[in-house]
Amino acid sequence: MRKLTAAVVATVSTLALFSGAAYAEKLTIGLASEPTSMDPHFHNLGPNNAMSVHLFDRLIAQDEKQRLSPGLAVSWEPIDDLTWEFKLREGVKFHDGSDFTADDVICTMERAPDVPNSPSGYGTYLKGKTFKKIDDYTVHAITESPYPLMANDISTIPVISDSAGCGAETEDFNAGTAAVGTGPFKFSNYKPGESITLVRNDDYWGDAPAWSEVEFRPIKSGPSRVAALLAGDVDMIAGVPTTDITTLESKDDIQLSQGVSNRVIYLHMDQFREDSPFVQGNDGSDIKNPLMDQRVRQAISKAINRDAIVERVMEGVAIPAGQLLPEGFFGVSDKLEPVAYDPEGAKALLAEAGYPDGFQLTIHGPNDRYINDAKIAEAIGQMLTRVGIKTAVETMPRSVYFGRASRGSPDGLPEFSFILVGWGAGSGEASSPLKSLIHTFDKDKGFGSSNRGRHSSAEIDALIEEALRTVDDEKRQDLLAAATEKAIENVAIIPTHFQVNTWAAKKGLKYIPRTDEYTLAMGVVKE
Amino acid sequence: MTAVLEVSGLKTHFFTHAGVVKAVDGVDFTVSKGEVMGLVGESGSGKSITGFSILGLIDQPGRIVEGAIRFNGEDIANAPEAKLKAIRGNKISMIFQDPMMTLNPVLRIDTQMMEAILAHEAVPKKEAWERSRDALGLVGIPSPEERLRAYPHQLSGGMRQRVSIAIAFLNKPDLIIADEPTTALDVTIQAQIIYEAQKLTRQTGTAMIWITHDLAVVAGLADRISVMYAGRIVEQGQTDDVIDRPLHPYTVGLLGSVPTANNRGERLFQIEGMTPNMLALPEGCAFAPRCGSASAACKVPPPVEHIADRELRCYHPQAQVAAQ
Amino acid sequence: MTVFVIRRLMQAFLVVFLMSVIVFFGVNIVGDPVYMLVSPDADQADIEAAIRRLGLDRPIWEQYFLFLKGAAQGNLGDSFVFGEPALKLILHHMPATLELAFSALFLAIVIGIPLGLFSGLYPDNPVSKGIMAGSILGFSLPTFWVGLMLILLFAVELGWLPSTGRGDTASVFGIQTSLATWDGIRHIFLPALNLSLLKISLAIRLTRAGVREAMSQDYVKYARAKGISTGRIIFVHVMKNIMIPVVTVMGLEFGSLIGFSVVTETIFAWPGMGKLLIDAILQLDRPVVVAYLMIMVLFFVLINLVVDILYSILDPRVRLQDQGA
Amino acid sequence: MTDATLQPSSPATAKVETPFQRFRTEFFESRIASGAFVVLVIIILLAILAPWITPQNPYDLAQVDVLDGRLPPGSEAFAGYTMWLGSDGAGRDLYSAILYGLRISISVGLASGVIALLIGMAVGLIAAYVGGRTEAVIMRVVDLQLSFPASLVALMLVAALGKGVDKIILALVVAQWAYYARTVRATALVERGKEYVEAAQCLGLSKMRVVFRHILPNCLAPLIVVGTVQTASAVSLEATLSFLGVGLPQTEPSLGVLIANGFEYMLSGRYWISVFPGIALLLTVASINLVGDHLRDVLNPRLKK
Amino acid sequence: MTAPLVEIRDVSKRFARRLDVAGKIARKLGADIREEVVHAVDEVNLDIREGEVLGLVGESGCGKSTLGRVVAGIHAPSSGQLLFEGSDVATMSSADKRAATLAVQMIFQDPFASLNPRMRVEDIIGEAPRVHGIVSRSDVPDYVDDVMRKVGLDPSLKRRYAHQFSGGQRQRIGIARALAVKPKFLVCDEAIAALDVSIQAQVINLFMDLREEFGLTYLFISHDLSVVEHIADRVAIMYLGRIVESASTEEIFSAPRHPYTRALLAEAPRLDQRKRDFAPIEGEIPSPLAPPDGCFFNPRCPHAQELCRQKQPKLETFGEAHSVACHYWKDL
Repeated sequence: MRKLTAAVVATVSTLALFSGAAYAEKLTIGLASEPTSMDPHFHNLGPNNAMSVHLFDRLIAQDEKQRLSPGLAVSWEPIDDLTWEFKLREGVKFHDGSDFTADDVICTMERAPDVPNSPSGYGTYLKGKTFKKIDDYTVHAITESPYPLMANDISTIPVISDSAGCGAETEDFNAGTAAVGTGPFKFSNYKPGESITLVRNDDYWGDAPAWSEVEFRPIKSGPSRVAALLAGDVDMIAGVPTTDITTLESKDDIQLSQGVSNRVIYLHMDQFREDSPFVQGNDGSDIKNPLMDQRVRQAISKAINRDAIVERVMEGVAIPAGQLLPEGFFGVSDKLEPVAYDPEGAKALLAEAGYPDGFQLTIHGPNDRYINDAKIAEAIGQMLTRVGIKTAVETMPRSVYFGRASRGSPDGLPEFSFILVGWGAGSGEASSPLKSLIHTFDKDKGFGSSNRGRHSSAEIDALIEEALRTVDDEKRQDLLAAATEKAIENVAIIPTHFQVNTWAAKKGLKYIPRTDEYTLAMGVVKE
Repeated sequence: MTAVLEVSGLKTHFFTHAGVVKAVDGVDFTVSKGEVMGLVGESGSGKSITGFSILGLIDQPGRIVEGAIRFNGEDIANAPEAKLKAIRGNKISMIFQDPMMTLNPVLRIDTQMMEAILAHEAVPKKEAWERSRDALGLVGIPSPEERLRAYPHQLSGGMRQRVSIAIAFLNKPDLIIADEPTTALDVTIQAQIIYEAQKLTRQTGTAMIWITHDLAVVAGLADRISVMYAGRIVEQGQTDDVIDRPLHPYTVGLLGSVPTANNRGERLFQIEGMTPNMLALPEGCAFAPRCGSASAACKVPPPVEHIADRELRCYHPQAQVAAQ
Repeated sequence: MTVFVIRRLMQAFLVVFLMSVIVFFGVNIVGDPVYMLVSPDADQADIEAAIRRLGLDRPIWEQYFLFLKGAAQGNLGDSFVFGEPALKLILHHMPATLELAFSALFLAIVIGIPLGLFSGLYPDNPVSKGIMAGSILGFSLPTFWVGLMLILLFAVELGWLPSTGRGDTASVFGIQTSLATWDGIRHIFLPALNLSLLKISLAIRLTRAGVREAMSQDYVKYARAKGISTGRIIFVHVMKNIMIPVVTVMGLEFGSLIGFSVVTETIFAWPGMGKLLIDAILQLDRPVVVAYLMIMVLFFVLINLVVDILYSILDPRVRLQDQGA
Repeated sequence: MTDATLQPSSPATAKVETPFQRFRTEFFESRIASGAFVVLVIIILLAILAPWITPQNPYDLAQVDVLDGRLPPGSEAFAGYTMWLGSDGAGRDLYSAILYGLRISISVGLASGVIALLIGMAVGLIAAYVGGRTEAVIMRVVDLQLSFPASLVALMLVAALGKGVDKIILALVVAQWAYYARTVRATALVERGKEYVEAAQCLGLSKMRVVFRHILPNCLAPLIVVGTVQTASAVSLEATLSFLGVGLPQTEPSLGVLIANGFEYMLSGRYWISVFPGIALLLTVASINLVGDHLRDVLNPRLKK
Repeated sequence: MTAPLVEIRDVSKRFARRLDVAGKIARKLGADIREEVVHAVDEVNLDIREGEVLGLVGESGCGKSTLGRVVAGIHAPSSGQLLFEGSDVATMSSADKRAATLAVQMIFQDPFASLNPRMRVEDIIGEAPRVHGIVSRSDVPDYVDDVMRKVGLDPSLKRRYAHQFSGGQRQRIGIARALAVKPKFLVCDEAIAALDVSIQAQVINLFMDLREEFGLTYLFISHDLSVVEHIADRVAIMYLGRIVESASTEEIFSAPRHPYTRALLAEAPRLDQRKRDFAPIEGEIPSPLAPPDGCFFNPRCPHAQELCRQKQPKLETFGEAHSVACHYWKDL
């Protein structure tokens, strides 16, 4: 059987030579998580977005490091405080042969925030923006106040076709009739739970995609995914479990690609309740919440052996974190280093804060969300216990966890006292975590929406808000870095490490790792 | 009269964890053509095992350890299975006690009858079916064609036993072993079954061994009676002789135990004690512990004694006629 | 028979109704699906909009009432995650699970019954003891563990069979099935074997117990006394009797095959209902969970009905009860 | 009546032999079953004695060090003891973790078994003895419950209730009580039809007395058999649920959790993390099953000659 | 003659399988189903006088065991009255009812099923006397010994379980259990049918001894005519739930009137009949679910006439308490 496949492949490649294309080969990729729909506007979710990149271009593209580059727009710039002008690429054709024009952009921007049944759409990115067609290849985006993140926001919106897509329903996209974009691949077949097949768009405006056909297969179970690669059933897999990295490294016919992601794993501490539900004195009595004390938070940060987490739990595949995004991202501070492991210092700080014998604490975390999440929680529990904070560890499925962590207490507040969470900066800059995690919780303005520890500092808030008004990149960079430094100084949250993602492919293939954790067929190259 | 079956010195023992059960321990008898022999005994006396031994149907952990079973002159004790298979249901048939248990509940009557023919003769199915139908008619089953299509549970107990008899006679056997065939039946049905069996043996000249615990049944049916106790035949003779002039104390006791009009309201004669445990039989005569006439001599097993037409295993034959 | 079917239908109706209450309210105790669905970037306003869009802002009894109303019209709600009708999703995934369950049942029967027959006929044979030991293993090893071992052995080490996925399908009577293509059969073999391990053990033990009991029955001895050949005794007299409990139990176990397929489908990335369910549970996709259970209830009622009818066909002694208990 | 009738029936039964003694004799006739029983007893003893015979309390985070993680069998831990079976990803000594895991798995199995047994027994007895409409309703509920695979019921319940030993026990109880109820009812119906029950009625004994003193003890044999099988399946069901991510909490691992965690390491060559707990689970479940299997043979009157 | 100890007045026992909702719906839809009612006992009248042994004879399925259980209080009659010492059991005060329950005891057929396998003999026998306070708690052991001795059991065996005894001994235990509550009346339901011939005689003798010693009254149910003839003072013959003939034992056996009684007598095997030609009556007992019209025996009766197929005969009494239910008894 294997021989037969080889023969077929050989024949196909010979043919490909004659047709002159890059490699007329089929690529099969095993995915860790499956897109829920082929409708690019249905659900703002990593796997969905990754899939839609194949089919639908954005006005502005994000490269593997989430840097912005021209997509369907050749240029974008603010023409006044409230207006951004997008010049569109000419001569681009949709998969059905129709031309790409400003009409498609306008209808896309109308449809994206408002798809029926959508559990979570793109409204977040389009809020307060009005789009106006100036001519066939010029579009204006008008905002109510100066808005520097316009390009980041717009880079998340897949552009669909006015004629085929805008009037269509999600089901039509899943069936393929509406899944008509300008992207490097065309829709071929979608079997939910089983496979998604795409074929090359030979008329693509950009670099011709390498593969004539791509099949994505969702294989949720990690070991099964690795086994599928080892058995040769797929050419590449995403989300290689950390446990298997050593094994795969040792195999000659397997090649690994690793890259840091935009995701930071961190700890949120209850800083808004005098009587925090999961903190007790050593005798089990209620005590005043010690996490309100910055020294205690510092002690906790010092008690955590980030290197040990990276080495032992993550099997070396992670980077100790000292701030909210890894270096290289927009808005990171170059002054911050990961807090050093210092159990003695931690004990001293605890004593200074009035807790020489520590206290009791429960750490809550998910067990199916981040790489090795439950194990990390457990390791942190061990480390805190060693400096005297007797820590119980409770992990749960994310389905239960996030609801409770966000508003699980009877009065609709975060339920837990001390949690392990992660944050991926979708926009690729530090404003994203700062705005959601650090800024004071403000329901009306949409700030601090994931600030489950409710840290609040007027100084940091001011810096963040100013940054979000500042269109000038250089200034904004400094403001974001300053906000970050202040947040770390206050120990608003405790970052532990940045996730590193690993892809594995059979020999001869290489994946260009992406910080946004997307698995894209365009990133698979032959060596 | 020619002997159809001669059993001599038959010993069938069961080798259990607890010890050796000598279920049949030296049995001799002869059945002649057309003769009905009543084999009488209480539970555990070995009468059914004797029947199964003749057909070679003793299962582990039992086996025939000694003796000869001459059927039409040929010894079939420990004969090869193929040989026995050819005889079973063909030359020697068997009727079991409980027709509810012996007919396969999930097979139709015709299947179960025809297979008995087809196992021994290569005849067309149609012929087998016709013979089955005729056989049912012979045992007095109304509308036999309909019954052939029925399943056993659709028939009454009496009907089922008639079917068993029909199956037993299907291949015109030389000998039928009937193991308590009427015990589970009511009086009026019992009479019907005995009637059919009697009629057919008389018509065909088939010999029959009628195994029962009920002396009254064989009194009216059998030509000869053998009384078994603890694996041995203790008394054997013509029916009239055994019933009217029993010699063995056990036979005497058994007959005395049967309530009749003659002893109404009186205490019955009773054999004391229990039926013996086959794992721990007393030495010598097994009946001795329950026997009123037992003596020291009884410690040695009594040999078979021939008195006129009768055979007896006892040192102390009873002179008087008991209870009757 | 008529009454029997009527009674079953009435029961089914009641059961479905009761289950809908239990399931609907039960599923609603768990977690908050909104936080599973919204993107992390979403702010409070987005979250509340999502809650409204999914109808989660209404009181639970009102949600239930709407659900019942929809259910009466054959609409079990739209999946939170997929945005499509839950019923459609499940029906879409059903053939894959059914063919897996049927294949597993088939394997259980063709492997389990002959082995059980052998070990029942020769209980003291060393091979029989081996079979019984194997069946204990089949009972005791966790399915997921065996599943991965099968992949490691047959796909990774030996390379004989594909590791995961469903392979090619072809249409038979309008249903897409892998059993119609060679590639499909190659793909289904390992998961079906994995799923059937428990049932093979069960079939072995049932058959063995049945054979041992049947062989000690008078009708076997009677058949021997009739001079019937051993083969006929085993394959006609004994087998016909054993098939009654075996078919009944295996039929009922079909339900549990579907239930257990959750594990196998996860390991083998088999695109069936079980995987859909576990994903739905983990993502709190309530409409799918509720719809799945509703369909399962109907399915089980149907299986029970079929098994009972089968039972009455196999066992001439049984008449489906037309009278009340 | 002479002395002869006063004799015991035979020397073989000269001793007073309780039904239990008779059962014991028959049970230990099988070597396999005796072996399984011994293994089971050892396993239970190990589980009970775990705190005294293990070098580490794997539930005490102060004693577990992530730096000891993933060590192969025979390595030495920071605390100085040797990890004969290696350690898992969190640095738990597998030998200790397996014994503690056994404690949890066995207690989960037993607790759910016992509670389900008690509930099922009560319900089954009521159904059998009261009869009529009550019985019809109860048996419909039982049928309903039985028509769902236990795995599915437990999965849904645990998903609904969340993690935790108490919750998983509850889920297993809900998933399993019906098996007991059905068994008890079937047996009780048979027993109720027996003449000794009629005799008890004749003797004017109260219903309660008849049910609990006469019928119930005679229903125990099949219950014990079902109990062993169900306990074994509870233990392995718990493992499966843990694998699916809805079982017991990570930090106090049962055998199931240990295997499920180790499962991730299967391809990495660190076989011990999954294989040793797997063997422990296998031994436990298999020995319970073997004992139950043989119990069935010994207690089944139909197989008795 | 003393007054009747037990009077059975028009007692019927019906076992019905009713239709449930589904059944009713099906019937509405035109399905051919009915409620099934079995008249196990159909308007039976019988008196049992103190000290007498009444033999109740019939074939299986005739309702004799059901009647015995009604008398013993195990089944309540569906209609009719059961009088104990002149008063209706159904309307008794609970104390009287208990006394009546204890006064009537039953001996069962199956010596294996009738003893609780999980109880020691001393508990089987001693439980009821202890619970009912017939003897004080401390006297129970002696009392049990005493009762055991009375039925011919060695009291030293009382700590054993039923399975350790032979069939005959078990039956003695059953008798001891009944005797322990000091009954006046024993219902013996095929009490010796399952025993070996030699043991049967022992148990029959025991019954006769006990009758003498305690002045017991018996309802002796059996299919075995010779046993009944031996032990009973009076005999009633049952067929399909009804009494077809009753009279003193003497009369039944010497001058049976009902064709069924005659058939039974003719067909019972007897030791004194040798090499006889069996000439049985035709047919079998009909299903109680669908009894024939008219006289239930008519399909099998050699003398059946048109009237027998239409009208059910009444039980007529003549001579000294000889009753018979046959239209033509005078002509036979």
